[in-house]
Amino acid sequence: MKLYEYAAKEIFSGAGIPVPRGNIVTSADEAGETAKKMGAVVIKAQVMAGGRGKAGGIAKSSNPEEASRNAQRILGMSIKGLPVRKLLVEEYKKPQIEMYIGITIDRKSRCPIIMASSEGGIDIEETAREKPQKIVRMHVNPLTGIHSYQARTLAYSLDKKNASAIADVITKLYRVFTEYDCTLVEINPLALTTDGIFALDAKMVIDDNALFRQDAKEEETGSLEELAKKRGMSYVGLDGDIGCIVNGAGLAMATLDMIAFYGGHAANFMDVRAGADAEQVKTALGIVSSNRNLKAIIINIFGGITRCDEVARGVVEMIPEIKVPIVIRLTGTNESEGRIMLGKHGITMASSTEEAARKVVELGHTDK
Amino acid sequence: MKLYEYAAKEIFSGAGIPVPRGNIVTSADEAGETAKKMGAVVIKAQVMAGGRGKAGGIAKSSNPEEASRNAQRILGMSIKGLPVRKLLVEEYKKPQIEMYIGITIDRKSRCPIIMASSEGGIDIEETAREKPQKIVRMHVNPLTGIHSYQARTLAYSLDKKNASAIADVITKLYRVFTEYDCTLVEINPLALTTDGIFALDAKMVIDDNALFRQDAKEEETGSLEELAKKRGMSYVGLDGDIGCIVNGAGLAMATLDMIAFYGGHAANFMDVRAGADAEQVKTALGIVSSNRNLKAIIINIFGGITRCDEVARGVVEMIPEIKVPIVIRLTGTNESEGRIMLGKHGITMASSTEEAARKVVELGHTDK
Amino acid sequence: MGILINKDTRLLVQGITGSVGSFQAKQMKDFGTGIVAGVTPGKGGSEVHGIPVFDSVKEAVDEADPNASVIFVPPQFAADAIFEAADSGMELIVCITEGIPVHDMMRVCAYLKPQSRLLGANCPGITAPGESKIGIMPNSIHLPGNIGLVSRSGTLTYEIVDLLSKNGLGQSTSVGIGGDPVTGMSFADILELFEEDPKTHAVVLVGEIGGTAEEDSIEFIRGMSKPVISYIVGVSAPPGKTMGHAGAIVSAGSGSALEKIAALENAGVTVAKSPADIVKRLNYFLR
Amino acid sequence: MGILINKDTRLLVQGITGSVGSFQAKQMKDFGTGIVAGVTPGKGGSEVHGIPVFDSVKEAVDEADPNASVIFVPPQFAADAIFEAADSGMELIVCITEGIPVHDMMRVCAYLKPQSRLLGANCPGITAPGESKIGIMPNSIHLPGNIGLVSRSGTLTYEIVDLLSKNGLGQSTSVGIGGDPVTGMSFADILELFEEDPKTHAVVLVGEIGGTAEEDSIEFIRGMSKPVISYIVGVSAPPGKTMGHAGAIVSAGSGSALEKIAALENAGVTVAKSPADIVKRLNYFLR
Repeated sequence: MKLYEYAAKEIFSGAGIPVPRGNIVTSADEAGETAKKMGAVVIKAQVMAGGRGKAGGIAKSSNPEEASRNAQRILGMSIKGLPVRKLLVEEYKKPQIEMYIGITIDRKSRCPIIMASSEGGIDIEETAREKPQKIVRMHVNPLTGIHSYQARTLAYSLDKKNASAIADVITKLYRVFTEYDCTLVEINPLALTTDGIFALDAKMVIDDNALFRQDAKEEETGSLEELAKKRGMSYVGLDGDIGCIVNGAGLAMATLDMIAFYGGHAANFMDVRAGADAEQVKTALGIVSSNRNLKAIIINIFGGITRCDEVARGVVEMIPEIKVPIVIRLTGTNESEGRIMLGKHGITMASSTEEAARKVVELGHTDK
Repeated sequence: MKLYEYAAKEIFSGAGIPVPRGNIVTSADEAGETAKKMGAVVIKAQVMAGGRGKAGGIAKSSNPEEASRNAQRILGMSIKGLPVRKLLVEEYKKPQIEMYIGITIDRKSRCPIIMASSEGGIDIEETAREKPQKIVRMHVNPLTGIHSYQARTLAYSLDKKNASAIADVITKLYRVFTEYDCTLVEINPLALTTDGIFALDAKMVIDDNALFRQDAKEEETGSLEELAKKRGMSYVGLDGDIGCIVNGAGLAMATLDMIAFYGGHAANFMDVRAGADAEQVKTALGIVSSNRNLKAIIINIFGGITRCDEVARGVVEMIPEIKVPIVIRLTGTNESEGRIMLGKHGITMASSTEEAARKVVELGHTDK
Repeated sequence: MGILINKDTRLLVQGITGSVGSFQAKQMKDFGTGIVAGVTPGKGGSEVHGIPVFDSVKEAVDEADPNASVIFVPPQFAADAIFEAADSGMELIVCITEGIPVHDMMRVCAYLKPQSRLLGANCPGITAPGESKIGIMPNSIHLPGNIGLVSRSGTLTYEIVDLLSKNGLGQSTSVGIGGDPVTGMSFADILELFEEDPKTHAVVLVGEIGGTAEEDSIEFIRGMSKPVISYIVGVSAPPGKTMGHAGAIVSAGSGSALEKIAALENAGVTVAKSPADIVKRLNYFLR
Repeated sequence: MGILINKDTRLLVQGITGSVGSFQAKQMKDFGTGIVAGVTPGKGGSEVHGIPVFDSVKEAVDEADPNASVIFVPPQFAADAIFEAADSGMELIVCITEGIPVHDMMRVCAYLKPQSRLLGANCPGITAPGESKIGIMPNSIHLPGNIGLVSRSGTLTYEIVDLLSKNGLGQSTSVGIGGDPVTGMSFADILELFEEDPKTHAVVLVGEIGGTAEEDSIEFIRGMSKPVISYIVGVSAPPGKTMGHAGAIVSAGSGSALEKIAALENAGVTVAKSPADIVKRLNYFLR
């Protein structure tokens, strides 16, 4: 679960990491009011998208009028398709040096990795590519947590003069990383200003698997992705016209690949996970068929924990509402029961992923 | 640093371990008042000594008058030489089953060890000797802390029916053990009562080396032991008549052993630690010579970090105040400077621990 | 003899009284797996499908002497179950549970000693046809033979195993290493065992987008004497949600399927284009 | 060649700019120890007695390639210094610091891998006369020879070494393992090295009251081919403050000197009655 900048900054600040004073506003007036109290401010669009600055979603404002004007403009924007509904109005801190600190999981070493650079800011990925020696990396043993010497050594590599303040930020950031079950925490830039060190931006992603023990709550968007997630399924909308329902992410990807292999285009990725019952299959069909571009649907189930008869029951109950042809492949647990249930409904059957993909692409084309 | 029962119970309770309601009182009246509110109570002498119960320092009282009477009696007692100044007046909980839980450090395995027994109470050490199979032991990895399965397994071995409440106590007790830098935490008995599980007694010892990061504060007693400790030295009073000042605990013990070997009796153990300067030596001499039984003093220094000239300077400055003969052995760093300083003051010199011990025993005897 | 498991494997089932644990224990028993005990705290003394149930792994070890364990407990408790299995000396721990917090898994992996090998979490387990099965792969799909299969996926593993079997290409062992960001044994760990296993003549490696597990195995594959056919899914998958800058900085690659395929092909590793293509290429190597 | 250290030992001094660190670095240098670097965070670039100082152990390793480290940093920071030394690959870490919290030391000991050996904390260090010295034993007391000495004490170690030297009984290596409840290498660890060391002909073991470190070494001593003379101090010491019941329950023994002596003698280990008696018994064995 990705957090908005302002939510991440609240947590960082609570952990003792210095962030500029700031206010969340939803109107130009509020932005002006805040600027009256703070003086020079930065107005920052709160959207879950990178490149806000380059898109014009961040604006320095020297006085309340300018702040209000900038807020007005940014509140009217969409960044990468996401409408801007909230702004963070923050006291302006002029950065003298922009550093980078990020902590994520190194899958290969199976432990947290801290990355730090004295050359932070918007071009950090370029720095990583062009001047890899400018990025210092340090693994942390998850059983001991960060050792003081590690924070200190990283801090020395960034700015020896301010090492102790930087080491403090790194230590606290690591604490946030573990206490909040993060898969990512990032400060870019960590800025040295005339008022000291400040985290001018903040990124934080919480492990979805750990949400049961974190009280972070996602803002609801009403999207199909969210609806699927609530029902324990995984849905991603795509550009094509063949709806897909598969159990297992790997098999789902293989199904998409096979559709592409036969010249078709998937309308979505949908993993109903292991053990889906008839109700879940119905929900999945409802989500997938809500797409108006749909030409055909493929259902690809290899039942292990999932029972084929449950899947078939869900499909049969939804048939009256589905207006496009369905190709279904059912293998595994209670396969024959499932096939019998489907037999009388004129649904195209297949016995492998490849066959199902080939057939659904044909059906989709025929329909055009 | 050993905590009083009431102090340990406060910490246990703060950690979520159930303890009976209680009040600390210093007078019989207060005890009566408390009993009025609580009904049946137990009055417990707050002294740093084991065997309080057997000494009569614990008394059940069914009504305020009895409570007041018992308090009066116990406040007049001394237990193992320690006068009783405070009482814990606690709501009475009738134990149905008395269990034992202790956590300490297993030096050999270099990690915490939890010991638990379904047969707790005052005879636990006997149980450990006679029925060792009744004590379940479990090591904990200090990097991970206690695993849930460990607390659960221990709890099952005590009382399967109440396992989840017991596991909870064990987990919380382990948390206290690490958070407070303890060398010991102990609940004996952990009692099953009709009102649930309660820690009826509590022992807690905090690592002296960790006091810099714990805010526990020892109650001052004004003892010589305390005075020495404050100056970074270690003093223990003994029954004999030869005062001892040595640098290093091992050498100090060897010195005591040598005194005994030659038929003498040490008046104290005193380790001035590595690096003692003249001021510390003077303090040490002051503490040691405050003993009126003293017949002679041995000073045994093997200077490594400790400088012999500093030791000699301290001794010379104190000579006017010392009324008994001194034998001094000075070896190591700046040895000759030290010897020269002492030379003119008629102090007996020795060149080894054995020689010094032999001479001080002779001098002590001569004086009688 | 399969890798990691065989006829002599003595299996413990942690979480045996749950609906999935109980169902899958039955399936494994039907397959022929030697299940010697189950554990569910509080259910000690009962039986599931004739398998004795204990309150703790230690008790199960004392009474039934298992040497491998499979874990079906809910994600909140799964890491603790792995710790318990490891502390009790299990040589192989197979964790089926999906949804374990990644911080728990990092702690588990940092804790495990070499004598305890972990498969998963979030994996379908391991099957040595005709010998033993630990996990949840459907019983019917396997055929004894000489192909070693290792995969990060669940149902896709079944699909490939099924395809191989239907084409007469039996398996020495099929292994799912799990799809989570942090798992126990890696592709390279399994490949090493296949390389040493005299019964395995060729290996199929099924990878997918995300991470660099496939790339990390390349170095080992280059030194192998046996043919390795890889198959990577996710070519047409939507690009993963980006993980700030850190995700891109930490690994050289972006984790896309095309990048993986390019890396494998550059290193001379055979990459199949479809499941059917795996069969074709295996037949070429084994003819 | 001494055990653990010798002429080729390349020493790093952590906390070299402190008053004790600086003084003792000079002493070690005078003894002939090969000190290649020092570390004090923030003092990188300076020099102490001609020894280059770095900000971190990693820098020191990159520039000066030490293989052993001695730690003189204050107790609050000492555990971190050990972690730093271990993570940087030091093969031997000698921690002189007194007063480190025991919970820190438990974490350190659980963390250390076999390739990093720790002496201490709260120990006087290790001296191989004529070769190298790491720690704070006075330079003048040592004499090269064939006695291995291992002790839990500080100044008592000096006393015994001095006595041996004055009686012509030179040492192969003298080792202080430290007096804290939880330390790195144990008596048995050091005895094992002395047993393997061709230059060591007899061993003196100096123990004291508290714990069961002496008793725990008995089993190893019984298998040794070389004579071991033990000396235990604290016979006339006041009984230690009791540690609740747990202290008595955790170890079979009470940690008293008489109990230790009885256990050693029962196992056939020679116990000297006084320092002079050590000399007498050594002369008996070595004549």
